[in-house]
Amino acid sequence: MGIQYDPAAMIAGIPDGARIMMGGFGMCGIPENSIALLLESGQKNLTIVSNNAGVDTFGIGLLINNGQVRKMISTYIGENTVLEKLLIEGRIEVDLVPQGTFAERIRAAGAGLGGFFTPTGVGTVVADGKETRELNGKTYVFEEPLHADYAFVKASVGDRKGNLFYRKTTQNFNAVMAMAAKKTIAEVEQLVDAGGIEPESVHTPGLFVDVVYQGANFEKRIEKRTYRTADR
Amino acid sequence: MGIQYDPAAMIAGIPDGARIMMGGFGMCGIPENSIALLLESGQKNLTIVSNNAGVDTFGIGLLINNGQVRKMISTYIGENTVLEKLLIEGRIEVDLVPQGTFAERIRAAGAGLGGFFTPTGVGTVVADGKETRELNGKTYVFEEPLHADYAFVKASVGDRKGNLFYRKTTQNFNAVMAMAAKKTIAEVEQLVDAGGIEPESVHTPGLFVDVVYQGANFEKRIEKRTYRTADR
Amino acid sequence: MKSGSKKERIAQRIARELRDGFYVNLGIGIPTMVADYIPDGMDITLHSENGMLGIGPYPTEGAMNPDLINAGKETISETPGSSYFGSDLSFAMVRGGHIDLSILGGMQVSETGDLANWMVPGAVVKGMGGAMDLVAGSRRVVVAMMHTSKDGSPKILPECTLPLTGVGVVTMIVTDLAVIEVTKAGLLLTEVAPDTTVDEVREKTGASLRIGDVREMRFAS
Amino acid sequence: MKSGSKKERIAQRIARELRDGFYVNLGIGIPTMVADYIPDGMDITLHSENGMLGIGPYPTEGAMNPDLINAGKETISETPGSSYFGSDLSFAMVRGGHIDLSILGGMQVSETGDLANWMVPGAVVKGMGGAMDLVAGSRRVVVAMMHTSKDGSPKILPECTLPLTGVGVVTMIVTDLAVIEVTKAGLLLTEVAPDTTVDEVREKTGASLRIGDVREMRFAS
Repeated sequence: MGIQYDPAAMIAGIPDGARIMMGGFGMCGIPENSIALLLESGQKNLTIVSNNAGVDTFGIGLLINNGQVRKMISTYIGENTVLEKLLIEGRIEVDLVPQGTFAERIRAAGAGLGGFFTPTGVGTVVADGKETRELNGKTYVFEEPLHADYAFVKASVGDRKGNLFYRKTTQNFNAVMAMAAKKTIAEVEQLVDAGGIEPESVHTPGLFVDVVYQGANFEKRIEKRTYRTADR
Repeated sequence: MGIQYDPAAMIAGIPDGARIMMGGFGMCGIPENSIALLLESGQKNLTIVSNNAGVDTFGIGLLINNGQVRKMISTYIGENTVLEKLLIEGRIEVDLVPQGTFAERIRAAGAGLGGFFTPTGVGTVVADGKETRELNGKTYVFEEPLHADYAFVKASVGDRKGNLFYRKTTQNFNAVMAMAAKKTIAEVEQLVDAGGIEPESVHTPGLFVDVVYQGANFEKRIEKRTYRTADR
Repeated sequence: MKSGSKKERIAQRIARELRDGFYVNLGIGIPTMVADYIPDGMDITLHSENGMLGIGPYPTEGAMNPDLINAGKETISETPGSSYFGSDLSFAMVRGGHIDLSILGGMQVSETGDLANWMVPGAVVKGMGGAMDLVAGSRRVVVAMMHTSKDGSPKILPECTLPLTGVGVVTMIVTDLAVIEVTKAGLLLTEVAPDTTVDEVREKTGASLRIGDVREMRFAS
Repeated sequence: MKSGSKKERIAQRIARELRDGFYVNLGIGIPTMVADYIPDGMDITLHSENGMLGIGPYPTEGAMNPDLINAGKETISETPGSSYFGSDLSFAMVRGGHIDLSILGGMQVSETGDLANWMVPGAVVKGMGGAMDLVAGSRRVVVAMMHTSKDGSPKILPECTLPLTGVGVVTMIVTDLAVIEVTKAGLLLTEVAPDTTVDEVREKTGASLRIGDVREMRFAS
């Protein structure tokens, strides 16, 4: 079955308890439209794999508010006070992973590796219960691949073969997550014909993508508006 | 010390016995100019890490003919009869590595990993003497990172910050090797000012590059000329 | 029976394993010929492990570009929607199970689906290239080969005698004489060529064959 | 003595650790302020672990772009020669030793260079983000922090009491009072601020300090 262009059926068909990766860093490059569809579908007990947990009023925060999320696998959840409250009350589970290890574990899943040794987290709680090994005089900790059932990613441009191109810092975890899930659903700001992206500039080749669709009404919130006066 | 633009001193300063990675697949995307400089410098007992060993009359083949190479670490050396002869005579050593493992070991070196488990080669001579491990029901073999002292890479376009862009299938091992060596020397067909490559289309960010220079007289040989008649 | 050489017939039969939307890697030799028999209108994307998706036909003579080759080092062309990438990502695709089908040549296949195809006995070892990764990682591995060696000795054996490329990796064997599936219960003969018989196939096969509902081999055109 | 807050003074001192051609990662807080004190004409490339090299100054209000943020989620700008990439490559850079200098805030540093800076005692755990990778992988790690806690208790200790971010990872500590290098022989005091003394620094430091050739702290402007 080739690339599909309508996400509705696949997202509606996600079962309760599924593990879903969601690209983005903070509010930058997040799959707003697929999150909205998942909110409508209302699945429960989801595990969300995402660098952050959104903010109280947007992004993954909406799914948390809606009681759909049982567990987050993230690197930093500091921007979401609702999540914080649920965590204190024991109503949500959070696994925290160092950001580089998080990215690398996702890549390992997409790349068919059984795991890897990283220097990150050696001697910290992150290494508790894990194998450590000295290799060429340096200590490393063993980390396993991190798979998912679905990946929701967001790209600036997509073509009808599923190739994706990300502008500026919107690539972040989107490209690597597209590799690591059984099914990858990509929303794009602009959907073009095959060949509309320069072949050397494709960040995510279409073979990693199952559904590509044009998103509507991207809100693209800015989390921290920092600017200078023009004359500085 | 920032990016440099003249390769001569660094290549002349390579010691005998150094390990040098060279990008390219067959004759496609090979660092012709840096190889020519290394031929002139004449260092001996080099270990060359490259997917192939060139052909008898070009590429790494020239270094082999010149008696500069003690050892090749490669995935396929079938196109070089001089190398074959030296190998039979025991005058050169060849380590053969599966191509995906080769790429991944180089990436692991560049990415600071201590090694990884791959399914490739399990049950074959490639796994002899290596740790194997069952992970989630599948058997993997442990592979170590593959480092080098120098990497010679070739790109289509480079800018003065060392950013590199590769056209068509010339990227192959160039980008990953640029990550994995202590010093990376990049020759380019076209050297442009900083900003001359679209920031999203940079394949090798300049932080991996020590020297970038405009190559002269690229020969760009075709190994197998396959074509169809225009009306087919 | 279709015209054309036995090797072309193997390629034609393998083409019938293609499905719409497949990402396919073709090895050197017979596998490359499969590209000529992709059914019209079927969306097949060809992967080249040197870093490309979307291989097109050979270029015209004037359009040959040294910057654009396949893993066999042949000049090729691109198609709309092609993409280029490095070898690390290319083999991430392979090992990660993103290639639906790999078609490779074979020297020996065992009854448990082991494949030997990289060390030619008596010759200098040239290297495995990407073959070990392709068989370890692809979702389906189809081996394209002549049923026997030139001297008539069987290439399908209880166990491979040559050094292995992969263990238990082959999904299906397509030869000039037969189609054989590798199942958990052993080798299953499912098709024989129009110009042969089940008995002849059995005789030329070194491993034991289960005989299924055997049909005549059909070929894509 | 320079004007400005104590935190600015820390940033100004750390700026003197920059060298031409360095690739530098700046953490949130005091480290971010170092960008304002890069010496004129020095080629420094700022890395942002969310996938960028070549951070420029904050944009003008009209130029803020939701697609362009730093790891602190602030809107930023790009410079000529910037590049963008994914998080996997970004942390390959970090772990692979390609970042010359990382500057981070600290809650505690031990006399063997252990760093604790991700779990605030008594607060909900928010996560380590990229800090553990940055300290494990960067060639040099400079910790920017106030010399003591608000209650005056020392933050430089024989051993950290808070959960660690990394073991033996800190190269140098720069505080409002002193510059301290982490050496194999322990902590070495090399500079004290103009408005303090070696004795005061020693008193406010929980770990034992070797006293080197102590100079007065100087600041980039």
